[in-house]
Amino acid sequence: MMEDDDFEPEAIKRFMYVNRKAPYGTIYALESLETVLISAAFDQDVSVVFLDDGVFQLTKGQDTTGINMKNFSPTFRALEGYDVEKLYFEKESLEARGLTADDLVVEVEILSTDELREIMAAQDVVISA
Amino acid sequence: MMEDDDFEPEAIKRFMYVNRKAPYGTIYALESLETVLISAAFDQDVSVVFLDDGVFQLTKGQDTTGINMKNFSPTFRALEGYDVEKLYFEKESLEARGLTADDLVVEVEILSTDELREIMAAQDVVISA
Amino acid sequence: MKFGILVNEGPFTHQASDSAYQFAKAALEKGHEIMRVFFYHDGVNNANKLSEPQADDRNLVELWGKLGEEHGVDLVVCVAAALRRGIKDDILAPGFRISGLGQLIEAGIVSDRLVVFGD
Amino acid sequence: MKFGILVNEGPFTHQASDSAYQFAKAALEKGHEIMRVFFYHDGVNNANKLSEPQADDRNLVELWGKLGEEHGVDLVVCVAAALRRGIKDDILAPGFRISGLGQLIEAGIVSDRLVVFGD
Amino acid sequence: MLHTVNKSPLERNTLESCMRLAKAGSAILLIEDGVYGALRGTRAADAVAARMNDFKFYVLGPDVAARGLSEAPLIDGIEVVDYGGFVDLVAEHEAQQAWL
Amino acid sequence: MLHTVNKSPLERNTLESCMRLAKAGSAILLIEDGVYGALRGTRAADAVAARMNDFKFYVLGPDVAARGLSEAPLIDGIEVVDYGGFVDLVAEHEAQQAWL
Repeated sequence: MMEDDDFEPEAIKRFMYVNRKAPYGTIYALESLETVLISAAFDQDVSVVFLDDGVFQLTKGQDTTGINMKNFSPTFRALEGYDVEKLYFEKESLEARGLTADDLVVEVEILSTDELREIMAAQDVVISA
Repeated sequence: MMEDDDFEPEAIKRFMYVNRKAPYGTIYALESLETVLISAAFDQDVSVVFLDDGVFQLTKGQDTTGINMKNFSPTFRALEGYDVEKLYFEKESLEARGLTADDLVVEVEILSTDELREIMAAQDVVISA
Repeated sequence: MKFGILVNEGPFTHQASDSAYQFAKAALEKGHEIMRVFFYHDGVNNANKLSEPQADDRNLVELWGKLGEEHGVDLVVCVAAALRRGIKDDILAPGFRISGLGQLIEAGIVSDRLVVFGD
Repeated sequence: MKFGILVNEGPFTHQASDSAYQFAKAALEKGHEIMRVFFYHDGVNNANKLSEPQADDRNLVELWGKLGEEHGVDLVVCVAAALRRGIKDDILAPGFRISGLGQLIEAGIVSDRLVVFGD
Repeated sequence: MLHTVNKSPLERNTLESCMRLAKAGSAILLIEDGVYGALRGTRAADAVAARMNDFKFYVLGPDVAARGLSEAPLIDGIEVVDYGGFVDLVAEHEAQQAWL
Repeated sequence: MLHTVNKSPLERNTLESCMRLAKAGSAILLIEDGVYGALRGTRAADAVAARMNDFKFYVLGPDVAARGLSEAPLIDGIEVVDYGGFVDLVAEHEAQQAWL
């Protein structure tokens, strides 16, 4: 996958994946997660942010049998095994949606808008969908 | 186009096309207009509604050369020739966007939310995009 | 009752095609008739026979095609929208046909209800 | 400077592909390098060679292909997203190649800036 | 008229516009990402709760379940239907308007 | 950071979220349907005008012209750029974040 002559494995960059969209209504949540899984193989500094309706991606108890789509929420639990450990949620987004940490399938870091703002500003590559 | 056995040409229905989306950012405005043009051939009772960001579809002075897309706003002026004469704008949507009738490429009927609500409720077929 | 259905989005990216399919299936189970499903805008992508979802995912192109064949549902892809997006006879899935926008208007006239699914 | 570009939407339906193309053209005119354009989500539809817009409309599939050939821009279509949506070698336009998501990550690593266009 | 809304009211103005322009007595069915509008306790809930006397609200159960909200509290008076119920609603009303 | 916003603030929460999470001193470039956020006199204008000291706002001229807004009054202090200016902005900032 790394045929480019200019590729320098020692240059570690901060990659941030930003999720602002709800699951199932559109495919962005699922395909963005596929990117995160692949990125784990590249030894970069990866973080994944959930804000706005993106926080709905990790709600517990998703049952998609009635809509005949694949439930991909369990995959978030597998991220740790890929060494993707930095999952950030914006507190304000959760609160606006009546959600708390207890409603989510994995333990995540819940940050204030101020804290998240600093982290987002320090990224080298921001991939949103 | 009317091969269906059940087709009864005498049954005139009220068709309403609802435009809530801005032009160029997405194709819905253009392709919806194509539907309106075709519908004119079917001798139904056709009206076209513009509300929310849909009111931006008819702004004067659109110049798309810089984005290399087709400027379709002149086509709205041709609608009258197709006997599509009922173009309704919601006053509240225009005002929220700082627009007045003078900013639009054709003369349209500007209705209050209350007036538009009554017209919308009386439709047989509502096509939105 | 006789339904017509309009699908404005392609498979996968938006749920519109899924919702329309589930609606159509439920309507047929209740004994209603689906006289036509018209695919417009990106909806024309529902007719791309090359679509190959992962094994554990639903295949909307096939599902629509089967529904059409088993229940005599007329699956019409808009020719103008399809040309733009490169959906042509070469890759048209079984059960679909390509025709003009007049088929949508006709569905609105002939059916008791036209139900719209989009983004 | 070396740019990578990510295009998340297909041609026509959203302006994303147009904006990305205009950006790429302007960047090349200013002497920058576009090392890769990666097409993800519905962006894979930009590589459908059957696309046939009206005569007075822009043909984004051709425009991208030419840009790739004239300026050595690597046009990569995501294989997973493409399979789902039925974009395969049979209908792949000249100038594009199909490959994995790793090519997007690599573009992020190797380029000085990754610029994202979507809906 | 049966109005269907498929967008989250926390992201877009779709439900707001629907409630502004729907005639009192109309039915509003929340589907796809629109089901978030049925949740109690969100920033959008008050606007829906305030119109419970004007409209009959429905929400599509399979979309609620998919999003992990089967046990989440819904706004009082919103009725859950399945796809068959969706079909019935279309049949019972003279037309459908999709707010996209 | 260069933030790009391509959605109308009259339809979605995208620009609002961008302004909530962008760090003071960031640049915000309005493109595609995002250019409506640069208009004076809309219901969304005050929220943008209130942040002129925190951010440097730009708007993409070709998108403004396409939408018939070349002569419409823009919020004071917003700078119009072309695609070449867009490229310069990307080059001048360490990264781009697209708010979609």
